[in-house]
Amino acid sequence: MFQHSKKVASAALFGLMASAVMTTASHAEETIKVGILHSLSGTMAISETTLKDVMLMLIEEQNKKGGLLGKQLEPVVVDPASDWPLFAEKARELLEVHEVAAVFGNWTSVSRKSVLPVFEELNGILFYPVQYEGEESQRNVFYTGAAPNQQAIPAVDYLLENEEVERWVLAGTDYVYPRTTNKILEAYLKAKGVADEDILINYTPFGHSDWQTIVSDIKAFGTAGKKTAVVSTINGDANVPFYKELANQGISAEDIPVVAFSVGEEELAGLDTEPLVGHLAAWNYFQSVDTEINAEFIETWKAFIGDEDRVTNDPMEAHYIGFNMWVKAVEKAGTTDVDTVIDEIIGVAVPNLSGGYSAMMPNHHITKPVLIGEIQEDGQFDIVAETDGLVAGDAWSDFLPESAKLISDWRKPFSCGNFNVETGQCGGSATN
Amino acid sequence: MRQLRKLAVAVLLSFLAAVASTGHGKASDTSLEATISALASAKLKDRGNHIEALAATGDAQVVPFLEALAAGDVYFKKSDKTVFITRKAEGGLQLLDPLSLEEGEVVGSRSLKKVKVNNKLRRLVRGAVAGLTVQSHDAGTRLEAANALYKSQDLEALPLLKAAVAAETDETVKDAQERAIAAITLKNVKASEAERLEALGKFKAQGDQEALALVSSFLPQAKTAAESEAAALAIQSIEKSLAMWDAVENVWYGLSLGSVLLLAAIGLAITFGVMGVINMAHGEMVMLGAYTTFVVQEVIRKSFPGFFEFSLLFALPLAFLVAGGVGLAMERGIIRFLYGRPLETLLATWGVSLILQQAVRTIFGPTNKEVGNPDWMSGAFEIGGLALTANRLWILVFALVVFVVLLMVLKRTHFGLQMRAVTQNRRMAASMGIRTPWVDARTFALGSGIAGMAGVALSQISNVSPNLGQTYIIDSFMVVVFGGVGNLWGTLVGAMTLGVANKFLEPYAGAVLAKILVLVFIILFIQKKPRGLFALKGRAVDL
Amino acid sequence: MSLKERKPLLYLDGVSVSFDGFKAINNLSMVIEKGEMRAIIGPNGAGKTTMMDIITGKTRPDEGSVFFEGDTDLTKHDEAAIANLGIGRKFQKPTVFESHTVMDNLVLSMKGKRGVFSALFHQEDAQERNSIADILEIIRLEHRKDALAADLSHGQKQWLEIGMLLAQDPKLLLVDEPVAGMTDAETVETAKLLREISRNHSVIVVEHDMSFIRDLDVKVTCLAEGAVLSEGSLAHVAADPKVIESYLGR
Amino acid sequence: MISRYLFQALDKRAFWVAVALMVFAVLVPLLNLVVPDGHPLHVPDYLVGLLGKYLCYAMLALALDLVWGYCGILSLGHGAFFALGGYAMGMYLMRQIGDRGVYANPVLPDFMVFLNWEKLPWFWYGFDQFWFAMVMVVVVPAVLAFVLGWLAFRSRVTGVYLSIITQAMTYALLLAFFRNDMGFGGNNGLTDFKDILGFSLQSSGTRAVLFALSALALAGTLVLCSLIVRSKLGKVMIAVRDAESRTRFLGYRVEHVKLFAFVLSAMIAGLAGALYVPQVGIINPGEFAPANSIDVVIWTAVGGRGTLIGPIIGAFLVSGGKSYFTAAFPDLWLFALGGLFVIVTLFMPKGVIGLLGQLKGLASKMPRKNADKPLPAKPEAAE
Repeated sequence: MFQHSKKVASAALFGLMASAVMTTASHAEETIKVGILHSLSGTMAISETTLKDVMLMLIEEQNKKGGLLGKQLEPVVVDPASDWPLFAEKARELLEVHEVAAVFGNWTSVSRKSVLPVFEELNGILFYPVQYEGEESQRNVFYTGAAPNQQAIPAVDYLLENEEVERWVLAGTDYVYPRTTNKILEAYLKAKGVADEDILINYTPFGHSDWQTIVSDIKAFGTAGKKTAVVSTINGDANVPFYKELANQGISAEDIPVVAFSVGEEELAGLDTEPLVGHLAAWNYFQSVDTEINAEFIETWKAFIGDEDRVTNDPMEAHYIGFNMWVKAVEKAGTTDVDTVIDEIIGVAVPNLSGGYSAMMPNHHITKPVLIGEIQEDGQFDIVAETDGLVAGDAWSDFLPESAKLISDWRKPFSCGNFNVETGQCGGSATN
Repeated sequence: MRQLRKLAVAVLLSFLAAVASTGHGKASDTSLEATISALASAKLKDRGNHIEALAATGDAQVVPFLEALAAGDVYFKKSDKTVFITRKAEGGLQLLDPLSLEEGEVVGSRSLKKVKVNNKLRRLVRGAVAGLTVQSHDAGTRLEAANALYKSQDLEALPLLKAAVAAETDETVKDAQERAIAAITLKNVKASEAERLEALGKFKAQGDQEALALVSSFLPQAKTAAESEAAALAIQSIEKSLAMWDAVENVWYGLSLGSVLLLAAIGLAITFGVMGVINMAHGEMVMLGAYTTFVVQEVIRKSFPGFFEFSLLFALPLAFLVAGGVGLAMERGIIRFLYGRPLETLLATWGVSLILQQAVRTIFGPTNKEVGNPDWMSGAFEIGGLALTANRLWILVFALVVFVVLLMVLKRTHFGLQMRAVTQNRRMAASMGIRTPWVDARTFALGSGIAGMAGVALSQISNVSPNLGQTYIIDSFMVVVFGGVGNLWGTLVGAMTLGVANKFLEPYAGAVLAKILVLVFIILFIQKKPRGLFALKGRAVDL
Repeated sequence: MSLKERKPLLYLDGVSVSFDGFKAINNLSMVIEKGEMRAIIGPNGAGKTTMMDIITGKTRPDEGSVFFEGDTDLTKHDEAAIANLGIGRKFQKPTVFESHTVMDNLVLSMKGKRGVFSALFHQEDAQERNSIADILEIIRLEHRKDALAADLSHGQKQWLEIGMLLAQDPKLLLVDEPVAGMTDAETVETAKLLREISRNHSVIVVEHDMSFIRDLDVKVTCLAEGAVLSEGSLAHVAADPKVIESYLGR
Repeated sequence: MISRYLFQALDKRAFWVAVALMVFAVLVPLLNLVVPDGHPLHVPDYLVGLLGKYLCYAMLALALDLVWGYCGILSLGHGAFFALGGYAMGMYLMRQIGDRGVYANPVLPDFMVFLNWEKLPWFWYGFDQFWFAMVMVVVVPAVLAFVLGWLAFRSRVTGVYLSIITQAMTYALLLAFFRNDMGFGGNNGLTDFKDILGFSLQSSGTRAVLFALSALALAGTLVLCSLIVRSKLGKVMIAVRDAESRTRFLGYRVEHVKLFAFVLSAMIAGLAGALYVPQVGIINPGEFAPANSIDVVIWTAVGGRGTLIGPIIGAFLVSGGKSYFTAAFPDLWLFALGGLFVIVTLFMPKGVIGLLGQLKGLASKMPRKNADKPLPAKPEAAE
């Protein structure tokens, strides 16, 4: 009996090892592999599945144009299942077993943090397409989403100027992105002369669904005779009940506008937007951007996905930009070799979907326009403001005392992600 | 829903058009048109001036245009910059003349550009329209105008309002107008002391948040000692009444949260509480109910838009059938082999829950689905200082109805009798000719079906996504266990207790800590009462 | 000299307990002397099992006390403590550890330290092995000592449970319906066994089977509605009109 | 000598598995480090990391099996002990970073720096010492298990009630650790580790050693559990599982027995967590998620509970399956996983180990004494 089961156990182990070895051995040289690391199940599937699809579309389009360096691109899709350690495992699998040339993926900050050491160790390339809290600049990662200065601060500026807001509610889900963003905004608002008692900061757990108390607090806060606005860093799932409660308690955008940083077209697709008309969002892209290139992108997307009602959103554009930058850098370098591409990609500029060009900065963040949109009845945004020029992503915020001392520049020979201008030294982790 | 909305807009527009044409002559058409096209070609920032100019004409003819502007239905042609009101039509947008509202051609949307407005402009438009319609023929319009002026506190509207209030016959409208006058009076530096004191008295009596805001922003501007004193007194009195309403509000929020918990848990009280199946797929039954609502609404939107208001009523029985059917299949296919091994049911139902989640993800996609609120489920009304939102109220009512009906089914029907017999003594019940397997299947289907109906209600307040079930499953188990397994009353009291406790903690501890404290409370409570709040006594209840 | 000072083995003093208003035990008093074997009879619902529950600490009485060896109030202790004081119990339905072997069932029951760490570092010694062999012989299960308890017949399980009681070597044994479901031959054997046991231990036997009680030939207490109805020899009790009424009247 | 003693005292199966694990502990790092890349016997880094992770999972499953399979306590919160052990290790690794963090603050971890923490919270003190962290790895889970167990077992909370409060515990901890104010890095958790005892976590050598340690720890745990299970205490535990109140009437302090098993199991889980964290490079509140704890139950059930090697096999099979399916069928793998659970419960109630027994029984046409008997009723479930 015992021998028998032991045999099975070891057979199972060897099977596992063998399968891994075989996949390693079977990689062919005719294609360039591109890893796609987005959750297709679990809580984050709701946002990330679309990004997997858009990557598949971009790769397909590129292959129609003849591929890259004369080779076809081959997508390698894995499912990290919204499980953060699994992200690290899958990243390792993509880099080590599938030997992909670049990885496009991740949504949450924690998943990015989880894969960082893997990319650093195995020297891979990651394109991260989502707006995030900043405070990071890593040699192997390219941040194509917005840093706080590319989203939060312009949004607050808009409210200050156009809505003459004097009282602020900073409402967020209790995790790093809202905490950091709100820290930055708090410092920024105070610098603009907003008093302490005119700022209300509130945090809620993930997936918070009962917003009655908080919305009523906001309402009370907003009836103090000064113009009030809510800056929402509430995370995905909790937004729907939040907006529903706002609508039901009769808070219209004309009374207390809400500006959100994580609510885009995809999120609105799950909502009846009629009562939300006028609430705002700040992004670097809206589907309603009126340009030829965007119309074309939307058309391709709808055809690819086979659904006329599917929308496009900001992280999709980020992947669009990131992918094209990578393609251009590879073409420029003539190789997919990671070190060469990392050097070549800085300064590469590709068209974004709002009619301009986005360039990769030396700090691995990109330049983007910042758009402020108001929600419309049809679930789209009307763009009501746009920054004059492009805004370059700032890895280290100027509004956090420790962070203000740091700069990042990955060009040789400087090559440092966190150079401390006070001490004149390159700090710890991000150096290689 | 969209069609309905369009219909409403169209009706409104034609009504307003009628008002406009009877109200005033058409003398200044050309200057109006000029202002309108200037507005359209102006930059967003400058549009405000043009709106004010339009309002200053006092010509009610511009009302439909302003309304359309605020609704985002005003476009201009890219080719010649002519401005139109539009409405959706087959093949693009139907153009309407901005003043005469004559129908023009239908053009594709790409040749038009929208005249965008933002919140600030919408506020302006609202004030302008209110000023223009404060003496409208329609009482509803007059009420809206008065309320809008109450909010905008536009000094220039004061004479208009005073004229209106003198002529007003409708009590509600008159009230609103007086309120608006009082609000403007507090802002009006020219108002007499007597007028201001009267206004302060009015707000003191009103006693709500808005009154407090008005009075406290007035306080620093008080000119005489009597005024400051009256204002201070008013603030004191309002704050006192607000504090009282605050407590009431917390109870209401608690009950409302409790009703959500009750709905989520009540199906589980059957499948887990009565049958002892640790049904980890319970949340997915709720999810199926929510998706049924989505499908029903889609069908109604596409084919029978007029029935949208009743969509939930159609969805309820369907959700019961869908979730109940899946429950029945689950019981027959899996669970019946696992009776007496409740912890094994945990594994199997967990597996089923993964499969159902992925199935829904495959069929409907991973993103949130829009489930609309019918009008009777939207909005809020006030009782004293307490704002009750319609959807919460209906959900509370619905939860209680479900509870009572379920109780009746268990206590009064033959099936309920059989069910109780089987759970209490399976062998005895079988020997008395009850087909116990069939009773099991039906009981499980009942529990699942109820979870499905809960899904219909929960779709009104939360996300409809494949993760919906996961959000509620843990809370549901907590409620059932806290209340006492196998006891419906326990589930009711448990849900309400947890809801109210959570809501009373939330203002002090914050939402996260409140939830943690409630969980710790449950853990400690179970130590005290290891069988829950309403433990069944006797030998036969060992689960 | 009060009963308490006289230190009888067990002294129930005015014990009452009720469940949801139903008085299961009603001011019950009873004395068991050292070395005594007592049979308890009574109609269903007379409170026999509840009385055992109270003695062994499973149920707490609402009123009254139970003194063991004079001054230990059992109502202040829980099951494990009472068992360690030297009271063993055999249940109505044979309750043995089904996934253990007969042998292990006895090992677990052997008198000795009950602490977690003494169990962890327990080493079987010769003395223990001998005692277990003796018990196996007494309960006639030597040939099945390595069988799983689950595989035993009903009667064998009853015997195993008695064997477990013996291994515990308690001062007082509470035996609830030991012959239920046994064949006549087994019943006779069991009576013999119990009499043998009672030479070194005090025993309380609850039983319905009158012929078995007769075989035991000991003092009998008849309970009804939670109180002592009659006490004495079987013949005396059987002749008591109250007893007859109580049995027939129900 | 010792091995012969162990061989007698241990379950034979457990003995051989422990030996195999020890061989594994040496062999895999050797094949990884010594055998050159490209050689058919070379074990790639990726696989070392993966297997190391599974070993930790297996330890966790074994810990759960000790309380569930042998003591009848179905804990739906074992992930919490694992995570706490992981956090203790993570805090050590965090302190090890020192001034190599991006803000070069010698004391404060990065996440505290940019959220403007002034000084290190008191509960971070001492974690710069390896020995202190290692003590905390087992002490923190043990204390939590002791408090919860002492309360629950004393009040005789059993069955589903116990399962639910363990779930409530891990859920409460999940929410608590999500809070940034707690000082554990909130949702992002602890990450960006550099080295352990001066050895870089990114080097193959360190990882091979961690792998070997995990394998040895699992082997050691297996031996320990086997010794316990075969001791008289183990028999008492099974007695408690099968007939709790009967055990009590024999004079055993059931609550003490349970408490012992629960605390020990929590310590093993904590150790597993501590070995897990340096290998995956992150610890975050997600580990507290109730679903993770249910996963552990599932590994144990799939492998076969109440046996010592069952949980190990289960952990390897299910997580191996997850690793494979999430890459091979990213859109469909949940169907496979969900289906597996249903099939296992319906057709393999004793798990893989039980199935092997059944197969063997069929093959020899000579059913073992219990092989074809229906399972004994599960009294622990009936409480």
